[in-house]
Amino acid sequence: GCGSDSDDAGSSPSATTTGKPTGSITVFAAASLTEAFGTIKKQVEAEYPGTTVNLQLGASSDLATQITQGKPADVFASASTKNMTSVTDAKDADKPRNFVSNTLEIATPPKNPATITTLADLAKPGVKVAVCDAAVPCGAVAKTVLANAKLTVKPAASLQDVKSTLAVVESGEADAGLVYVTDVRAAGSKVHGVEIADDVNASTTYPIATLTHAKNKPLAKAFVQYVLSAPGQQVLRSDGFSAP
Amino acid sequence: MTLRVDGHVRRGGFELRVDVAADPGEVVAVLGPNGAGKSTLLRVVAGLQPLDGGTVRVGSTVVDDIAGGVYLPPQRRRIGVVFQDHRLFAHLRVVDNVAFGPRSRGVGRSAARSTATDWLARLSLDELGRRYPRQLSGGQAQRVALARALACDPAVLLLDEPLAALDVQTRAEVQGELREHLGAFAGPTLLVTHDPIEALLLATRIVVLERGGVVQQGTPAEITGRPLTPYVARLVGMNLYEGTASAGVVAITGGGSLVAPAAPDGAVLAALRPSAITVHGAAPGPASARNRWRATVAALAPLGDRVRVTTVGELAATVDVTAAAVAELGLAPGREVWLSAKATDVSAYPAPSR
Amino acid sequence: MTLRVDGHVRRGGFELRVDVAADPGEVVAVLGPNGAGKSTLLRVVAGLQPLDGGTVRVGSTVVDDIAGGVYLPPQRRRIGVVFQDHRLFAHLRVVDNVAFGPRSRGVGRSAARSTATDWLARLSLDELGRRYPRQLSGGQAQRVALARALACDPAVLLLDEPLAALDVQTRAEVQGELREHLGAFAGPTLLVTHDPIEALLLATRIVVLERGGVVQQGTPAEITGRPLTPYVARLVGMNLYEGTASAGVVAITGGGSLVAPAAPDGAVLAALRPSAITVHGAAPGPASARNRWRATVAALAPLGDRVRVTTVGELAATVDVTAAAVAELGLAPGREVWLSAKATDVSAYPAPSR
Amino acid sequence: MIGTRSRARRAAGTGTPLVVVPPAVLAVLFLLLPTLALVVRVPWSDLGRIYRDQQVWPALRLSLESSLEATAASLVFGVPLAWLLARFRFPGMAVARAIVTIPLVLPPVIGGVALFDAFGRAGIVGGEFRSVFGFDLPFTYPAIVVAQTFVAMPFLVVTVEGAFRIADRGVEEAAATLGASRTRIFLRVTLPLVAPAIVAGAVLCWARALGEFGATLLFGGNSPEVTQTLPTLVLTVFADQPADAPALGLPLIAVALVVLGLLRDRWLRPVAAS
Amino acid sequence: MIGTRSRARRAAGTGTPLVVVPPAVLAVLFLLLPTLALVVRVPWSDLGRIYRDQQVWPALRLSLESSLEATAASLVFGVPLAWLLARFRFPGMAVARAIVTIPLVLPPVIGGVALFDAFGRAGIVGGEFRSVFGFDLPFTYPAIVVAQTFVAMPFLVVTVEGAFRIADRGVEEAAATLGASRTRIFLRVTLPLVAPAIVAGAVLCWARALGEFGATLLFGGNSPEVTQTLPTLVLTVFADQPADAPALGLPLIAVALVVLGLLRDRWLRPVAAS
Ligand SMILES: Nc1ncnc2c1ncn2[C@@H]1O[C@H](COP(=O)(O)OP(=O)(O)OP(=O)(O)O)[C@@H](O)[C@H]1O
Ligand SMILES: Nc1ncnc2c1ncn2[C@@H]1O[C@H](COP(=O)(O)OP(=O)(O)OP(=O)(O)O)[C@@H](O)[C@H]1O
Ligand code: MOO
Ligand SMILES: [Mg+2]
Ligand SMILES: [Mg+2]
Repeated sequence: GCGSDSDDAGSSPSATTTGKPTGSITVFAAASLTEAFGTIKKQVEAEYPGTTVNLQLGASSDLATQITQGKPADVFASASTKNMTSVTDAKDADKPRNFVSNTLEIATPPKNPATITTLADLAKPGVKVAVCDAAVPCGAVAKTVLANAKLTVKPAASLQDVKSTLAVVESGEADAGLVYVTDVRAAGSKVHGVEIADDVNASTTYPIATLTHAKNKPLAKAFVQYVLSAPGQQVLRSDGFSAP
Repeated sequence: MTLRVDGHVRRGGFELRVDVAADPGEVVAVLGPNGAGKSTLLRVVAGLQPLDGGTVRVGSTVVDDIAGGVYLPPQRRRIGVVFQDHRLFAHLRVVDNVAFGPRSRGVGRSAARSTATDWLARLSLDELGRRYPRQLSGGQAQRVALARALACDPAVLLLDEPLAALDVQTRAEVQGELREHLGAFAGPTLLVTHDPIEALLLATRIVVLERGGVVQQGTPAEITGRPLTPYVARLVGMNLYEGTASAGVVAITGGGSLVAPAAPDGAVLAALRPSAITVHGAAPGPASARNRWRATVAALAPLGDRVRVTTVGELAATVDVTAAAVAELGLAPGREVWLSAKATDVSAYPAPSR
Repeated sequence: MTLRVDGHVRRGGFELRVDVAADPGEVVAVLGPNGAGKSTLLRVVAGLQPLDGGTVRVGSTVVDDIAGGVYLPPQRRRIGVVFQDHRLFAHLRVVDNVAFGPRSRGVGRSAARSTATDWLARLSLDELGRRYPRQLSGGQAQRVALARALACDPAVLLLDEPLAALDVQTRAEVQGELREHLGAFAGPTLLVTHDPIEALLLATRIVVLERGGVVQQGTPAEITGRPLTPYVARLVGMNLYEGTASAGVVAITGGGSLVAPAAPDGAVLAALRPSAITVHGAAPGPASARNRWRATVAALAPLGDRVRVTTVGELAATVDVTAAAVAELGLAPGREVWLSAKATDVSAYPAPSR
Repeated sequence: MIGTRSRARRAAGTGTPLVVVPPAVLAVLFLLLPTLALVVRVPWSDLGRIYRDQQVWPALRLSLESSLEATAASLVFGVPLAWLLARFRFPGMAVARAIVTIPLVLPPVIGGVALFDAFGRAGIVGGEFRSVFGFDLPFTYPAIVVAQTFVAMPFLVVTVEGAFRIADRGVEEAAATLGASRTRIFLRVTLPLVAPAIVAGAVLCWARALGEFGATLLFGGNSPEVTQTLPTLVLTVFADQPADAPALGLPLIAVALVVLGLLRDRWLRPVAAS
Repeated sequence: MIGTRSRARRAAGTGTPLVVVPPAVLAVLFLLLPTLALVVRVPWSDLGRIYRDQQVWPALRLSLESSLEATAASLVFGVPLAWLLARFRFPGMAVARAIVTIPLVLPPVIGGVALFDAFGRAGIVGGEFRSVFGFDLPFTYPAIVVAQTFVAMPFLVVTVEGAFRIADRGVEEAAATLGASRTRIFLRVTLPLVAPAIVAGAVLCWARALGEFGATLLFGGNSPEVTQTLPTLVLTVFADQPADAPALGLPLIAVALVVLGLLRDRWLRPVAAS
């Protein structure tokens, strides 16, 4: 149970006398959390009957901008500390906590037409590589990975978030994509994964925080709590995330 | 190359059904009330309106024959057209409007320009060559349209009220020019006009259309001498009466009679020139004029050096008198007068069967 | 309410500078060659073309005076206009075109419609009420435009070649209708026309514009009797010669002379009616006709019941003769003839100073 | 038989110039092919599931509503603006005209940024907006309409302005002499005269608003059932289930076929044509 | 003095109807404000850094080049198509017309998906494309031009089609009687007649192509210096450094002012006006 410290009890239908979270919240989450948070959403709703969790997924940077521009939300789960920092700097989020981290993997179409077996294969001429835009977390990590491997790769496509990157690979328009291990796992048979050697791989840390102007602080806190809790962490691990 | 149109075409609720021919060098004036189908006839000849049935021939060439599966588009007919609404190209200077035809027929740029300049000079339009159509007055625009059609060296010429917008002086000049050109022109010409004098001046034959059909055709003399419809009578300035003749006397439909010794028995038309009628202040004695009737002056209008008197009564008539007569008889609207006409001036001829 | 325009206006390279007035009930015909500024004058009166200087008055009201800072827009002038290019509203049926004016002036829908229907009936357009302008022939459209202007009950009426597109019969009918209406009309009317007969029939006074200025104005009789410019002479069908008179003899500029006892000494114009000239096959003896000269027939044209002969020579003249004379004298282009005219038929008067 | 042949002959002489046929056919193929491919790729058997799972119906409703409202707003404000631009003369008019048509070339994403700068929380009139309307504009339904109007209205303005320019002034003069006030001339003569252009402009404007994506995404926020339109939903679906994306094009294609197919021929035929 | 007053009086009578002024002024304000706000928010002192850091110049060059090429392609193929749609009559023409104008309402992202389905590696003519041109279309410079043409051409087609419809056929008939072939009539009479509409349509088309974002992003791939146009760059910058984003609008605003300001008044004045 959590005490209500919501700013305006009158406008918060969840602030019941029992202190048990009710009502609904909106959770802004990085696109890479789509599957894991989908499961956690259901579990939280089951844990607190009568509550609803609305997930809004997108590039962490877009979500950060929306929050600072005043779009109402209760929780923010970012795929990088950078985007979380921009929100906390704007005093729009409470103190964030890191909950998982994520590393990259190469995704290719199931038949792997360009026969990608190592990271270095991405630099071969004629190989069409899709990455995330450098402005979004997965793109930043991809940059680091390629730098670690001292590879010069000219991506054919730089897409707005990790899911779009994956989609381009899935549809076969790109020969390979740099995405999170979690995405490769979530895509199942729709893509083929090629692991990246640990010595060059890099990771990004995912922070989560309740938002300053959350309408439903109790449920928001409960959600964050659940993500950090053992059952939540188990969902994330089983989807391929690592410890923060 | 004789032009011959023998066919019919519908346009909305209107149907044109004609058989009209024009011989080489012949100028056929097409007259008729508004909406009679004059412009439609010209469109058919030009190829802008394919016939629904029948044929159009130019010389021995069939240019339109739906049954025979023949249809030559306007481009291949070498037919010059001056449209009622001139239709100049707004984006081209006057000289380029005129050069458009030669250019379209493969003449080089500078040759076409000089042809155009020649034609502009012939129609006294030299100064307007560099203007755009929007900078022309209505009359100037019409003259340019004329130059444009003539510059094409057409085999057949179609003119749809080409001079309607011109002032008298310009009209007289352009009429002269046109007479000259039409005289030198080897092909047939159809000229639509509302101006009977223009028709008489320029045409060797006249075709009168009414409600989509030909009601009368012939030389100017035939038309002026024997108008067959009230429209034609009005056109040529004649008084026309319908009636039945028997033994030299025509009983006019609607009352009254006229003595006309040469009248053939049966349904006739009787025509009478306005200047053949004499006006009297009182009942004339039994003089040589065998036709006399009472009438009331309805209107007076000066007409050149004469005065045109409109009268109403049993036999409504238009009469031309001298100004002196008006003063002498004190003619004014409402005045009761007697009119007389010599029997030999009444021209009676069989009415056309409708 | 007298209409008076006294001012000037530029339009591109053209300048109109006039002083024209029309009294209540008076119909002033405005004639002039193409581009003379007739339409521009009407635009000024209607308020569509503000003056660059001077005033327009309707009765005691100044409606345009740039110096006085007065300018009434067309809406507030109650001036009915029939435009040269009719300008019907393409999206409205004929009846709604005519009802547009009353509606604009606050009349209810059904009242305006019935006014419109009345006017359509008066101009014999009843059957066309439900048509759209594109479904009308040129003449029908012009008549609808007339009905639309009249339905507005205007204080001043401006007609820019209102009957130009009408066929003779319709024109005569509409002329009659127009005469009636103009007769009953309390306000002044300006009527632009190229047709001198129309001007004579409908107008009580004539103003002739050339190159943006008034060259002559007066009653039809004054204009026809004493044309001051070649254009006017041609308009009224007179032969006009410029010359210098001395002791009853006019020495024509360009050669030849005419005897005219009443001629004032100095620069004069000499006018001669075509019907006052006699044609002779050989040199006439010293008869009463004191003017005789040689000429060559250039062209012949039938004109109603007479024939118009155009001659060239020292004194070029147009002569009207009977068909009988043509046959008798064997007149044909190229024929050498003698012309004679009585001295009393030569009307000589001082030439206007330019 | 004869009837058909005769109809075919009507346009003869001024009929189809052969030079237009090859490029026109290529254009048709080029424009048709992607749509066709999309339809071919629609997972027809999954259609029911997709439309249930994805928030298609609310997004479609929102798209239609907001685009129609944006079109209405564009008509009310844009047609008068077009008139002024076409007819009113003062020095600097060209600059004024360029300024108001800037949204035309502004990429919609920048348009979204600009809308934030103007009407956002911290926008230059954001405070005024809040005090007048009582709420912040971004991420609300009105924000979508505003974004779509901003992006789409210039299409209407440019189309209609051209028509006002070439509209025959003669009939307006005639109306003035018949006593019609300027307003009446505008409403009863000029507007009907340019009606075909207004319909065409409205269709363009509506289509642009319906497809609007960049500014809507940014300024609207893509919140399901509140600010998620079909175009922004597509982005979400494409990222999530790329194979489902073609299915989302179907409702818009259907709407387009109905609206463009039915409306165009009836309304784009100008009154003045013979 | 007098000159000015007299000029003001010219349009009197058929001058500005008051009813248009308030909505027009509101429209100006509404359209102007965001642009103004954008300019106000540009971090002027950082401009040098931003333009150096971000790939602004290559993206701008790419945007201008590709949008002009897309406009040129639209003119070459779209004008003949517009002619056919306006003039050619056969049963089902309305459907054909609706079909080719579908891209108008297709959200750009779906447009991108559709382009993949048609011309992508696995697209229905992707194999043919590869065998003819020797490369895969997606993620190349031609892909951007194709995407922009697909999205923008219908704007040109609709605008020009309307003009072809209302163009005066009388002068075409006159040209036919003067011996001009159909092709010559089309090129020398009809095209000049509708030139103002073609210019207006080309401006709309160019603007739409310049701002194109969704389809370009997906089908082009947003690869810096190869397929990254200014609109797609803006999205990246907005995600990364939102404060820098307004600065990226400046070059386009400048281009818009130059193109719309200079070109419009000169070229949109129809030849037929008095
Ligand atoms: N496109 C059309 N659709 C239906 N009817 C038409 C069309 N064009 C003309 N008409 C009708 O055809 C008839 C003949 O028209 P046409 O233009 O040939 O007459 P006209 O003799 O030239 O008349 P005007 O002297 O007024 O020019 C008219 O009754 C007119 O109303
Ligand atoms: N918009 C314009 N710009 C420049 N000049 C013009 C304009 N409109 C008319 N003009 C010129 O003004 C002069 C007078 O034109 P207006 O229309 O008044 O002549 P008009 O006497 O009515 O001629 P018409 O008998 O041919 O109708 C003409 O020389 C014409 O070329
Ligand atoms: O913010 Mo993401 O999950 O790297 O697209
Ligand atoms: Mg006609
Ligand atoms: Mg005029």
